[in-house]
Amino acid sequence: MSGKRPDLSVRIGDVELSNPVIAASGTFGYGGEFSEIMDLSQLGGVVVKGLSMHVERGNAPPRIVETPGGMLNSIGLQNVGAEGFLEEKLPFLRRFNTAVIANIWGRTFDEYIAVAERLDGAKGLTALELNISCPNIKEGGINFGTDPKQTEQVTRAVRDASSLPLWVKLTPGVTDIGELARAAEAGGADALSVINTLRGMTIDVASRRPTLSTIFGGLSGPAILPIALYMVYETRRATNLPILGIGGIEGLDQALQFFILGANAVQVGTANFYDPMASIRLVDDLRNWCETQGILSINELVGSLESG
Amino acid sequence: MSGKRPDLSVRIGDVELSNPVIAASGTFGYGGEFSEIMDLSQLGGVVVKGLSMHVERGNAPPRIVETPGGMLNSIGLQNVGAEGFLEEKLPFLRRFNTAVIANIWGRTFDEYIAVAERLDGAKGLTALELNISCPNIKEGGINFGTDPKQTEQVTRAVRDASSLPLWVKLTPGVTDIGELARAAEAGGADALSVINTLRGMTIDVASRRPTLSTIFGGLSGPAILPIALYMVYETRRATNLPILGIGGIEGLDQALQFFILGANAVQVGTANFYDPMASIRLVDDLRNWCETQGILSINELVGSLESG
Amino acid sequence: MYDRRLAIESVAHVGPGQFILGFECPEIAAQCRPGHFVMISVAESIDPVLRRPMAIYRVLRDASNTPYGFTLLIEVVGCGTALLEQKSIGDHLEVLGPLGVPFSLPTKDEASGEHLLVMGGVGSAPFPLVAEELLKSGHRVRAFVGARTAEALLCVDDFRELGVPVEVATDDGSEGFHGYVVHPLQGYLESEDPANAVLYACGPTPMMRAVHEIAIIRNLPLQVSFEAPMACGIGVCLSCVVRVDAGDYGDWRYVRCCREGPVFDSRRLVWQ
Amino acid sequence: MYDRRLAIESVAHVGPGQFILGFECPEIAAQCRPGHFVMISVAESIDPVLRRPMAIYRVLRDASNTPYGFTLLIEVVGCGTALLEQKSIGDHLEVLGPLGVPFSLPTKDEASGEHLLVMGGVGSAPFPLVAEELLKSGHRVRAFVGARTAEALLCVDDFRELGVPVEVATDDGSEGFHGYVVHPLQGYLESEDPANAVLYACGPTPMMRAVHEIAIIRNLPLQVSFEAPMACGIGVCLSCVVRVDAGDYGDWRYVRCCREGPVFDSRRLVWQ
Ligand SMILES: Cc1cc2nc3c(=O)[nH]c(=O)nc-3n(C[C@H](O)[C@H](O)[C@H](O)COP(=O)(O)OP(=O)(O)OC[C@H]3O[C@@H](n4cnc5c(N)ncnc54)[C@H](O)[C@@H]3O)c2cc1C
Ligand SMILES: Cc1cc2nc3c(=O)[nH]c(=O)nc-3n(C[C@H](O)[C@H](O)[C@H](O)COP(=O)(O)OP(=O)(O)OC[C@H]3O[C@@H](n4cnc5c(N)ncnc54)[C@H](O)[C@@H]3O)c2cc1C
Ligand SMILES: Cc1cc2nc3c(=O)[nH]c(=O)nc-3n(C[C@H](O)[C@H](O)[C@H](O)COP(=O)(O)O)c2cc1C
Ligand SMILES: Cc1cc2nc3c(=O)[nH]c(=O)nc-3n(C[C@H](O)[C@H](O)[C@H](O)COP(=O)(O)O)c2cc1C
Ligand code: FES
Ligand code: FES
Repeated sequence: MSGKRPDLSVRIGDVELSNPVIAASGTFGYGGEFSEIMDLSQLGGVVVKGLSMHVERGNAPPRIVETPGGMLNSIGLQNVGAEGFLEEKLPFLRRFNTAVIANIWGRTFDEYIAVAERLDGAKGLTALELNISCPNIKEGGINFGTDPKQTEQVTRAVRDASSLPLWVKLTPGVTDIGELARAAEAGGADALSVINTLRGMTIDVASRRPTLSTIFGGLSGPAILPIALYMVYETRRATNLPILGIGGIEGLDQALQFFILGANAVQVGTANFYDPMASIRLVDDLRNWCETQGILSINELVGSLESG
Repeated sequence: MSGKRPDLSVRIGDVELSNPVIAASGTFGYGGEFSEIMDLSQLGGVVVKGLSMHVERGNAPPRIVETPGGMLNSIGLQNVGAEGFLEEKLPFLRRFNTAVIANIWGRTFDEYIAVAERLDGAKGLTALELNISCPNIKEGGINFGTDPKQTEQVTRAVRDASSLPLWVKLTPGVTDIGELARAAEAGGADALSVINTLRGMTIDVASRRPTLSTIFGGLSGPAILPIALYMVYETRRATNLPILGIGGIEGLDQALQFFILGANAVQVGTANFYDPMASIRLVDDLRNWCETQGILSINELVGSLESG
Repeated sequence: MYDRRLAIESVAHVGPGQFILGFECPEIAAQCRPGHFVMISVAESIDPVLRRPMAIYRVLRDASNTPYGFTLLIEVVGCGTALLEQKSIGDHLEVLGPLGVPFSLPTKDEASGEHLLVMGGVGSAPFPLVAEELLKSGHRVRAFVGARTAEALLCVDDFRELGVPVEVATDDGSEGFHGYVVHPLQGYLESEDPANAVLYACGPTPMMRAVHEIAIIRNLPLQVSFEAPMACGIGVCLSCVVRVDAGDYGDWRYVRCCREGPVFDSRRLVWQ
Repeated sequence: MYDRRLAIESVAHVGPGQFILGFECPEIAAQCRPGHFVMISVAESIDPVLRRPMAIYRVLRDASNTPYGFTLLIEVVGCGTALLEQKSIGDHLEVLGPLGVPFSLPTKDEASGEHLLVMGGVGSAPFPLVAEELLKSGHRVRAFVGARTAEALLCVDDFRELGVPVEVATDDGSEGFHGYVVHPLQGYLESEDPANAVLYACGPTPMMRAVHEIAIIRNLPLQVSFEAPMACGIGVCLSCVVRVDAGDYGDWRYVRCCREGPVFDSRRLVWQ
């Protein structure tokens, strides 16, 4: 880095990112569509839509509904499957100078292991992000992400099945996120993605039915910002692992709050839908802000919370 | 009730309310201020600011900050104390034909019992609402409201200390609210108030400090509506106790969603701040809506969720 | 596809809760094909958060016939469209587009029978552009326009100006046929039995399903423009899926209305 | 106290990000006393959710001197005031008021010395009404007005029209004294040593604290109008608390700025 331009690069464990702005899983597809309006190489990374071992059709529509300052989704993890990803999607993403993170999920330990093994060693894949917000159907629906033991076990199982850096994505719908963070760390996580969506629902009064076909869905968008910030605060108190801050980020102000609390990078989710240039603009805004503030490296900001 | 006018009265256990619209604790003071712009007798009930045994000064300012579609507060339960309430506030509230519910809290079991005993038998008091979103300082800060055992115990302790109907107010910041609902029921709750605020925080980027003096605070307002609805849905699945639906209610549409999900009455909180006539207007709107829909009693609506 | 912050250049109220917004943007205008849509913001705030999909209504061209802008024809149905109704000239909206798969229309040299455009309510919006394009390449066009009332009829004047014969139906009988727009269509097909007719439809789903059934019975091709709730409009959120036939064994899969559609061959869709 | 949906009747831009909104509402106007405030909505949406506190600037009276409206003098400091700046005549705001404890002013018959009004920035807003009232009951008034720059000075014309002598200070020296407004006040007190002077202040907290210290040293009464973040404005949320002396033992307690204030005897407050 030359003397003047602020250095935006960050390290997430062994992974070096050119900047700390990443597109969040499920809000950026597999990157192809966005490449039509932006240069993906400008982004720190792209997390692709949650992959399972096999193709998934997903839930019946309606799959989204707006809520005050946010939205609910119940996509049901529709995806092209690990195979389809490797064949049809990854080769395209490899063309860009950006980190590619595969968000993965399963309904049993075995499914998690299978998809992790299938993706292991794939050229151009930077890391795995473990989506543990799914119920373990073998264990009678106990949630992988809300029970510390299951969190640790599924993390370890995937850890053992893959040589890729492993990010574990935590659910906010728990009594103590710090406990889950420690469980993921114990299982061998290299970093924590905080947070996934919160559970919510709405009712269509005219029909007296849930608006979503699946009754409830995941809440995302600006409305969840203060909750996400609090979860990052608690996670940072529980562990020294790198943190990817996620939730309600629209631009510079929100991203800075996450960095100050100790997030090492941020992911932009719902904003990609209503402001498709949001993540690219955030990279520019961060650079300019650092320059104005005389900050040479974004890392100076990370965890700079003043207390008392 | 005459033939035509819809009947808005509801029963919460043994408590009969003239209508299902109640002002939520901490957003209506002790009623005095609002009586200057409305007739409190038009409301189903008023829950007063959380009372402790002794006067509390509360937290240092800043105590509030706005967030997207909502607000955070950390009032710190400033209140006049049980004694002050009985002497200065309750006599005034008795003048109105509305239910008066005392929201109570403590830092130990003994404090809960003390305030419940002090209020027992008070003329004009309709019910107690137990705020269990406080850490039990004697038990090393384990939260009364997030640990099922503590929830059951504190409910039973207050149940035994008072002959008043007992509503227990649940915290949404738990892995499984159904478990807490059952714990409160096992402890002898007559009804459940769902939900209290969610934990959240924001950072003032310029100073790199938390915006609130207490670091984090309670999130309320429209932003939390879908979460509150989901929590009522889960609570209804866990228990048959009457439910008071709370969270993000601004008017008719939101209240109807709570009723359809099985709430027997609703509480209006943050909306009282930015739309002081919101709760009174909701009573009128409910009456007119029932009339238009040919609904004779609001109870027809309660729990009328269509599924599948 | 461009993402642009555009000033509203014109506002025209055309019926009850119906209005036309005009924008200047040569890049977007140059790419617009009949059936394309844009995603537009409705508020500067986060309430509501999402943009709204709107079909391209007309493409504006300068004296030298170069496209420099476009218009949208909008009907108020909820909070977002109500906010749009309050906008004035000079207000800004974020506009992403053009998006989606447009109608597949024959070229000048392709022979074809009469093109029958069937529309209900604000589903009329994309059809003046369809008609314009078809006429330009020398094809015959006829429009069947339905609405609740005479007042709410849309695009009838556009078609008349283009010289397209129009048959009208209203739910309340206040103009044209008293009933659904599929009846005049049905009647026309029965009395005229036009050879190689080609069908296009956009409107409420029951109406499109009815047209689909006619197309099946009469063995006529039909393209429908489908409206699904959309969060992103560009294919990344998977919220707008519709069922299409997966070929063998009567199986089906989901495709994205915003990307694989909004215009579909009606026979590809699974009409539940 | 009334909660009313009022149309904006007038808009006047008076300086950089400074503007005056006018409203008609005889009920509210009739109750307004100098120092009162209103809570006003800034958006029709939930972004931001809360109303904003604004001091009553001027009361509007008809030919027969009956109050029929009021104005607010507003400076842009954040998102809510920025939204207000974009409003036009005819736009509606929710207005709750008048609220709070106004300034305590002497009646006609009460003797008093000169009344010195000390203000900084938009803290000037309540003072023309204070001056008007004092003059009406025959008291002498002098104004000390501070701002960042000459451009940003507020209310100077109001005072001149009322015949109130004004001393001005600007942070950048572009008009009047170069520095803080407490210096001209200090200077005046030193050179004139007015008997029984009465002080009033509103503006940034450091400025009010400085005036408070002068008041203590010179043993002059001082009322300050304090600005705290407010959610409800009517005393029910407890968000706006300020520390006041609890009497004995140097102890203190919180009182509500919106209800026990915003105007306080400066000696009651704990100046941290
Ligand atoms: C490709 C496409 C092109 C469209 N073109 C036009 C057009 O040219 N002119 C026009 O006026 N409208 C058009 N629409 C429909 C328009 O997008 C919706 O009316 C609008 O999004 C509703 O927003 P709202 O906030 O007013 O309603 P909301 O408050 O969001 O919803 C009100 C009602 O409308 C329904 N609704 C919401 N979104 C959609 C949607 N995308 N499709 C169908 N129903 C919906 C809801 O289920 C609800 O019942 C188009 C939709 C699509 C998908
Ligand atoms: C009794 C009273 C009377 C007032 N009278 C006037 C008036 O006549 N004219 C006028 O322009 N302003 C007045 N104010 C201040 C005005 O309320 C704030 O400037 C306004 O609420 C800021 O809103 P915002 O959304 O623009 O700023 P925000 O985005 O909410 O905040 C921007 C900055 O302003 C600070 N701020 C926010 N609210 C307040 C507040 N209530 N008091 C002080 N600082 C605040 C924040 O801490 C932040 O630093 C008054 C305040 C009070 C309490
Ligand atoms: C439509 C949609 C689909 C999503 N799909 C996934 C997914 O497949 N895997 C996952 O881990 N998170 C998924 N998420 C969660 C986001 O990655 C992100 O954690 C969440 O939306 C909060 O961030 P935001 O407020 O910026 O949207 C999805 C979110 C949305 C809105
Ligand atoms: C400023 C403020 C103070 C509150 N104080 C209390 C309280 O003392 N006791 C309590 O049980 N809940 C308290 N609450 C929570 C509300 O009663 C209500 O449960 C919550 O705000 C969610 O509802 P809403 O979204 O309608 O505001 C308070 C909420 C706010 C905003
Ligand atoms: S609207 Fe997002 S995929 Fe179609
Ligand atoms: S602003 Fe609510 S108590 Fe003062």
